[in-house]
Amino acid sequence: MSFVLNEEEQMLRDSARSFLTETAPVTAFRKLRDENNPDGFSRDLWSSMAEMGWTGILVEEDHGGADFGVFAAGLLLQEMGRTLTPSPFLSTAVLAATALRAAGSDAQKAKWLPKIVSGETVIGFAVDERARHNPEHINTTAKKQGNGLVLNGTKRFVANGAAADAVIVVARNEEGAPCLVLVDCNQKGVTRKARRTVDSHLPADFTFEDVALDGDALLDGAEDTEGALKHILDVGRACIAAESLGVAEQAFDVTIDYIKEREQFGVPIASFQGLQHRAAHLLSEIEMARSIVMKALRTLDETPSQAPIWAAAAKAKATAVSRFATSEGIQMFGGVGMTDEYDIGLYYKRAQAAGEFLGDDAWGAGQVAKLSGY
Amino acid sequence: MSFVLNEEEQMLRDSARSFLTETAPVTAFRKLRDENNPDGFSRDLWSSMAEMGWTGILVEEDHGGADFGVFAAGLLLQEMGRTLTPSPFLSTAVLAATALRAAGSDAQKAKWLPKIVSGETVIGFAVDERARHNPEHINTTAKKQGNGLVLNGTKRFVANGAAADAVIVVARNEEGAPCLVLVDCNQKGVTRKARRTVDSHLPADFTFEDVALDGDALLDGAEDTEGALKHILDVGRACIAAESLGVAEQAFDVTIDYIKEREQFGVPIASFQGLQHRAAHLLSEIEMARSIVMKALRTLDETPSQAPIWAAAAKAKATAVSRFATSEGIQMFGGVGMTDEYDIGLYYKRAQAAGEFLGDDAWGAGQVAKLSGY
Amino acid sequence: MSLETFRKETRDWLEANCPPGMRVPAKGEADICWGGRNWTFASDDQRIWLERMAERGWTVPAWPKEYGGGGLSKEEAFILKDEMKAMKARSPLDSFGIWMLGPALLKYGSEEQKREHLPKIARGEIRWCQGYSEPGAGSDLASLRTKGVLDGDEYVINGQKVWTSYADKSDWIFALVRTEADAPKHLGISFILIDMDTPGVSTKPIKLISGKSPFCETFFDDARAPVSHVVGKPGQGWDIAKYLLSHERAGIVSDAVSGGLNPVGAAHLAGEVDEKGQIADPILRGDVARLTIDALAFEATLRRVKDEADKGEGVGAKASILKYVGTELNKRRHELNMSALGSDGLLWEGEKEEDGDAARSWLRSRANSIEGGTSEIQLNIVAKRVLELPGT
Amino acid sequence: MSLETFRKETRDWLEANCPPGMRVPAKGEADICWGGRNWTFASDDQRIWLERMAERGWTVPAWPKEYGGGGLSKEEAFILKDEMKAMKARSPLDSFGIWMLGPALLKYGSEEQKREHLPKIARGEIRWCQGYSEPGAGSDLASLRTKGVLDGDEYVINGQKVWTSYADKSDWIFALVRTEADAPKHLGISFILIDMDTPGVSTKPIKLISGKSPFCETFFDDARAPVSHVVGKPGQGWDIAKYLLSHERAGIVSDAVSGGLNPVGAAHLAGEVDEKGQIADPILRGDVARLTIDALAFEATLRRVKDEADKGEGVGAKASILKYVGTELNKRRHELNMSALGSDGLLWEGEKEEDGDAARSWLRSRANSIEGGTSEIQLNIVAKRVLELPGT
Repeated sequence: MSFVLNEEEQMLRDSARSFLTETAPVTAFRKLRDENNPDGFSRDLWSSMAEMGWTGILVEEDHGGADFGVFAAGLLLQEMGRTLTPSPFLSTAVLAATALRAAGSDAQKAKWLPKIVSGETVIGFAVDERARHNPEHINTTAKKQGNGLVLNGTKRFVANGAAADAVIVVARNEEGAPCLVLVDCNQKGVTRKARRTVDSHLPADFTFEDVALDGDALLDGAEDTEGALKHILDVGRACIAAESLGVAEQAFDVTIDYIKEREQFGVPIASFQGLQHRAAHLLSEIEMARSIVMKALRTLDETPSQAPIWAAAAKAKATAVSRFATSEGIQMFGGVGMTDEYDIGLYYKRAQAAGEFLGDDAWGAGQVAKLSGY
Repeated sequence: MSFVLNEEEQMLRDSARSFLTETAPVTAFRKLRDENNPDGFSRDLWSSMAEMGWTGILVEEDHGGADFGVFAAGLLLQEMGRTLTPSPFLSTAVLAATALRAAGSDAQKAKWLPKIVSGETVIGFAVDERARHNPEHINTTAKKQGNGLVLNGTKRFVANGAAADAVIVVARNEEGAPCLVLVDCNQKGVTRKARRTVDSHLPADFTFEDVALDGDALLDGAEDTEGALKHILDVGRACIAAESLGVAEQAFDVTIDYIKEREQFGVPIASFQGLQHRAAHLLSEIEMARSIVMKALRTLDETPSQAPIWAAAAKAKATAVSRFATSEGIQMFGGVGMTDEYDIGLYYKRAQAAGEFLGDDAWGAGQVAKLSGY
Repeated sequence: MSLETFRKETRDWLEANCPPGMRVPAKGEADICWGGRNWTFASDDQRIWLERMAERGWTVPAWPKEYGGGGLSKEEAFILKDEMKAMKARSPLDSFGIWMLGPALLKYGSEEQKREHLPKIARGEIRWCQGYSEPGAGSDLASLRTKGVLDGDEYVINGQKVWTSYADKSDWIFALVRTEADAPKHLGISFILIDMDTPGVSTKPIKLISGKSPFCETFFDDARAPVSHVVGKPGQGWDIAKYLLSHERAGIVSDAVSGGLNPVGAAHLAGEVDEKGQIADPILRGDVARLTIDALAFEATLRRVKDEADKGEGVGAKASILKYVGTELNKRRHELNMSALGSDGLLWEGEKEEDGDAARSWLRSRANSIEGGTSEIQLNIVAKRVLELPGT
Repeated sequence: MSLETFRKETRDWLEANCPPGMRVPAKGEADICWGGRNWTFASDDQRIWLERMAERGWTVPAWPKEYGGGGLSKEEAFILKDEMKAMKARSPLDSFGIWMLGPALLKYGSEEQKREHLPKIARGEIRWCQGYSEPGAGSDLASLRTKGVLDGDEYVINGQKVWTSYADKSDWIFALVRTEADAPKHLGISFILIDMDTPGVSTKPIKLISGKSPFCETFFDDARAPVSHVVGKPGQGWDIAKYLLSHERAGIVSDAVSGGLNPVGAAHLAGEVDEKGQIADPILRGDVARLTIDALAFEATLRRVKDEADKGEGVGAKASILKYVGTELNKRRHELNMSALGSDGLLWEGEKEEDGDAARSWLRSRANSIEGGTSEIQLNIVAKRVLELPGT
């Protein structure tokens, strides 16, 4: 396992960085926010991502994807974290694509994966039913009815839910075992309520009331659906951790630039040892987060059986560090850091929201203890 | 409830401070340690404490005590923390005296309290049977046998156990309810093993094997023995917290003195803002610990029914702050702080040992959550 | 009159005069009475309560009677507060005039200034805001650049202030203005009272990360103020400002520990408790327990400092410890609120008015350790003034 | 020879030559072979293992063959390490000569010095200690006062060193000596090799808070060393010292994460786990989980820095981040060990030899963030050299 980027990965990272800073900088995000964009992201940008092949980054070549791996997906999200770029990349190109790949039948893959690759569809991934992440708390049911299924339950804060064409729902079958069901959002019995969040994203709450589905709505291609679900969530965790890392990195960079410029008492505030030590400590923490996020991403690609503890630990560390970096950022900016005019507050908000997604640092710590057997 | 010392309390504190710094400074403690004193404290000092009335500080006047209250006992322990003075004060004059007062019959009080006041006896208080404090884990039994009792079980790290003439043992009766039994250490079936600890104290492990006791060994004067036990432990916690506070205060004072003197790169190291902010933060923490320890002590005197949460919180805070203050102390002293020659390491060791006694910060936090109902 | 008699009479009067609508806790900003020329009372009860209390001088009970105060002794004022608390009576009037300008005028103002301004503050007729901070000044308050040039018996003022809370709703501003360009940094500053209606004074709200805010930018463009509006002597502004800041600090600390959501409540709101009512996530529960311990220690410290002050020990630089600890604690509380609320806490807007309140309060709390002297400044003060550590 | 062949041959050789007693983990200090004039082997196996490895130059596999090394390439040395690890073979020889002096001589030493000293280090014949710190110098290493005055072709050395680990067991010392009294602080220092048997050199152990320690004070009282024993040029000592310190830092970091007790093991030892094997105190369990996360992140970081170094990216000032994080982490680990052990952890002496080990290791860990450059110094380095923050 290598902790350095190979040439292909470097090219991908560099091109993503220049694309995003040009096409989707923080000003673009502000514009979406201020115009109350009903999707919460730019459809044009999503098309561009498809053109560049990002949407297929986790899709096999057979279905038109680049099959570049989880590490590469993480690299893209890290850059999106830096520019605060909202898009359905994580929900559709990472979670839904991984779900189809891990648990879809050949027919389901053939039907859906090309649509993900082409960027023509947005698919949400609906797991949580409570306020805090807990994949064991699933009360939504998908029970057999004739040749089909009937779906009942509620899901909360489904990422990109406002714009989704379909959602993959984690439910329990008649035996109480977890299963994955792909549901069209226009299906009868599906209601959704968009939720504008603090980071100006637009997830949605979903209610499924006696939603009658064809048999092929059930993703039944995995030998072990429960294992597949865990893998999907771990991929999601490592990838959102990569986004959090990007948030932390950029927040740190702008903060350091600011304290070098900003003068108080006649000198740059960066010359005060109190701030210097905090900045150095913060950099150390970011370096730690960077390593463990890389480790989790690589492990998912190379030895996925060992990934659970790394994914949980990376998620916890990236959550804590991105919150810490952005919080220190506001403090070091001082009063102007509190104004909407400066970007640091936007990073703070995104750090919080990304942190709660698929389990925050407290959740991750509990998981690490459990997986370590203590 | 007053957070300032009244005149009597001030006099007590001042006289204790001058007595201890003259009679029992850290050099005296070093001497006891280096000569491997078999008691772990000075018998002469213990007599002096009796002469000054300290031994009777929690004993009613009827039995020759001063009945000055828990707050006053805490003041004395705070000063002993400052000078690292080992003595049976906490085990005998606080825990045993409180146990007799709260749970002893009139006859038992009349028999034992004057002996405590006179300083002629050392009594240990034996609760824990496991490595970490947990007063609910009591497997020692005291069962009726004829007119007497038979005691079986083990107790660990009983403070002043090496020198104790007797111990008050927390046991369970035949109904499984907690009870308190006063056992002479020379009784048949009692074996003890002295344990020299990192802070050069001498607790002991006790084994009780079919120890046959008279009926009057059972402290049966309380209506609610379980409630009495909780109260005794809370008094102990608040008092050891006061000692931890004294440890923190003195460690802080010597550290501040040192960094003002010590020069590096041509200036006193106290002039570096990195250390200044840490010192100021540390002082803030000590101030918080001071307030909550005072609050816990006063509450035990004035409204004991409200004391449990304050005792647990004060214990947790004082534990954490004394460890933090002494740890920062070593770091600020640098290399010499690691040598036995300097006192700061002794404070660090005592902070650890006092911290574990009757529940450390993790235990206290759990207790606070429980008592707060969440 | 004995204190006991005073307590009894006070209680009777409050019982008889406090309208029922003023005996329930304020629900939001709108329920707080700030007064001022353009004040619109939220209810008749609010108006009546202010009038009755102001008539007795009990909006500012400890101020001298001749300036519109109640003339009460410290003990009596405490009893009044106590009795109001006991019957859950709301404060009849809150204002920067009461908290900040009043104490400064009482200490530094001329007799004319006291007679002119204090009664109007006491009756809620004039609403004041403060003009200290400037863009780029931050913690280095003495570096301010708003300039007042003497022209006859008037200062002609030019410059810009930021963080002037409620400037858009205020009638007058007390501002720090550099009136002696050549004097050393701390010495050339004057404390000037300026009518916001003065030509050349304008104001604009600042949008914060938590959304709309009471904070404004205030601009002075050849605005004129007579020399008689200087409090104290010209050049004494810095001392007065420092005096006021200690009052502001106390205010921020009391905000920091005042009610509002706590993580246990948040966990209940979000349904994140188990059947025993324990916070479901054991790690989060531990974090909350450690917060509780620190909150209890802080609460005890506030009481202790008060007791020490009553005994005559000056609070002095200890106020910096309170400010530092209280605001950092409040930030931690809000962070744990957000963790306990999980995705519920992320809501920004919704159909209910209170939707997004938790997030806004959380974001607002970030300012606690910046406003009124940053945490770094407080630590500097503690290091220098309490611990007497040497400068570099 | 291909790397695969090398691996195969190495494995075969190790299998054939590593004595059974050297294939079990070292239990304590006594099992580590330090070598030196007065070394007493703990066992025949220890002696045989050293002899066999030294013969191939594999005590210092990457050093050139002419100086007693193995002449292996970086890849080959890595394979050797890997294969030794796979069969749990102990290191045949540990010493400051290998870790510190060797690299410095290879970079700065004269050909004569290399030929004289390196083979003896490689064979474990001469044990070295370092003489850097002085009483009162601390982090300000360049302020040292041990003085060398030229007398003919010898320096006459006077002064005192502290923290000279194992000086009482060492044969030679490499010391920093101020040889040019008038030069600027950093420029007048020379790096001198001194035989401990030289008249005027004496040493005395330091007692630490953790008890007996390998650290000593070392005194120079008119001790003489020939000019030819200066490494590099006179006055170049500071550069050499900095070069060495980065090697020392790496050593401390690897200590910090190397085995030893962890809090989970401690909880099991103390019986503080529940029937499911979970740490019984839920709050402590949370603290341990957060430590585990940070330890995993640190472990990943060590791997990453290694990979980056292999790719040619200099480690540079990042070594300071590793030193800082690793040592602070190790202190935290030991603190949590003590919490998990409860009263068991407090034991200082008992009938068993290992009684008190946990407490001693815990106390010893406090030095991690002081030795080899304090945490504060590391943070300064990161601030200045990585972040390029301006000086005051």
